[in-house]
Amino acid sequence: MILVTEDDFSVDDVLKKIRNERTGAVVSFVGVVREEDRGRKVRKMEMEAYKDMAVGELSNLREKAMKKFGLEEIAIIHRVGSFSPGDNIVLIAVAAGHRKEAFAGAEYLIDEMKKIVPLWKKEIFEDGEIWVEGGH
Amino acid sequence: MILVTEDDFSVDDVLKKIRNERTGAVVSFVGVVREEDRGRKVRKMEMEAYKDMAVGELSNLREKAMKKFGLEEIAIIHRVGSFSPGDNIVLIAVAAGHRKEAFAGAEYLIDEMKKIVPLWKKEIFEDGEIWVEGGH
Amino acid sequence: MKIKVKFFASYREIAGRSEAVLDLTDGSSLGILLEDLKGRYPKLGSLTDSIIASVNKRYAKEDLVLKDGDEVALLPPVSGG
Amino acid sequence: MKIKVKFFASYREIAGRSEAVLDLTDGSSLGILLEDLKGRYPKLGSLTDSIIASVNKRYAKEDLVLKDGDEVALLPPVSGG
Repeated sequence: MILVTEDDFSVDDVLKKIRNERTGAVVSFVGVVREEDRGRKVRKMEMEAYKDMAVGELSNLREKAMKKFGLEEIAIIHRVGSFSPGDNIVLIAVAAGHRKEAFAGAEYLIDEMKKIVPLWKKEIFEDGEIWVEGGH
Repeated sequence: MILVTEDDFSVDDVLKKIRNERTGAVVSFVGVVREEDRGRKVRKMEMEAYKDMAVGELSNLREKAMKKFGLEEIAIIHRVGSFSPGDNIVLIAVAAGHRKEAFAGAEYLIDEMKKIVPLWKKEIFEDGEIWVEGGH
Repeated sequence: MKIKVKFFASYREIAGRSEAVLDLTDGSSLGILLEDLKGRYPKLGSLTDSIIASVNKRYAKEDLVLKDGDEVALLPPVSGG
Repeated sequence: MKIKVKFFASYREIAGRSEAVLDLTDGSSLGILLEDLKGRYPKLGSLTDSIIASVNKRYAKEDLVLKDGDEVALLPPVSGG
């Protein structure tokens, strides 16, 4: 399941969808808008995507991770639009037979996503705004 | 939040409780009863705890991980009772400022839990049963 | 002195009970209690591994001296998660 | 030939638009298109970093030869997640 959407997600719903009878471990990562980033107070965060390409890149990444770590299923939901501190931005959920693969797969996915998927984050502070460059 | 309970859990509810304004990453691990273990078909799984001691050991582990990885909050829910393949057994959820600590903390918690917390798993197959020894 | 003993998982099945109360000489150590239990429950005695135990819900070593009212638990290798 | 160009994030703000359609000589490469765009939008031209771009939703190198109807996108360093 790959989604680039304005809508929020339920982790429970996603986990239900990706589990199967071989699943022993499900690892999920939720990225959240922090109130503060590098010492500056965040008022708003905007997330922009080249949507069709982002879905394509995420699908490729999913295929790659499935094979590399022998996973059972992967879901990635990345939100776009305007957000406030505390809002969910991204969900990566990985179902695997055992926990080591599930952890390794989830961490790989978020690391790679931040390098290659056409998504851009703008942080709006009290006193200005910046386009964040490079995942951190 | 540390719980040793017969009841199932909602990941969404737990994540809501552990997030705060400094949270940028939430990593969760759900352990699930697999249909098959080491080539044998699992019919039932029983989980037994020395409940008071398990809660104490999990609380110590929580404190240790909070400090070691500089985490914001941790929830651990371990179920006990009789389970079928597909049932949830355990939830570990970690909220942190950034993803590296959240992943490292969650993996540390599940690894340590399997070594020291007084919880025991019995697998019941078509043709026999065993007490599992040592987390795997 | 009276010591409450709890048996868990495979040890519970081996001992055929989940709890017992033992009357021990004052000043006895956890090691002495474990020897006593191995005598009472021969199947426990036939275990080749040393038995891990807790006293009042904390892992304890065999040289720990017990006191009246302590709760000792016999803990097989754990397998949570 | 007509090439559709999409500008994202900081490049969208720098170019002052999110889309443009350019008429290029047949056989032009992605590199030639990028030079053309830097001429039209001087603030893009003043960027010291090389511009990453995609053609038809895949990352592409500057020597890729474009064809009529291609969709090119200018992609600032990504920062998802």
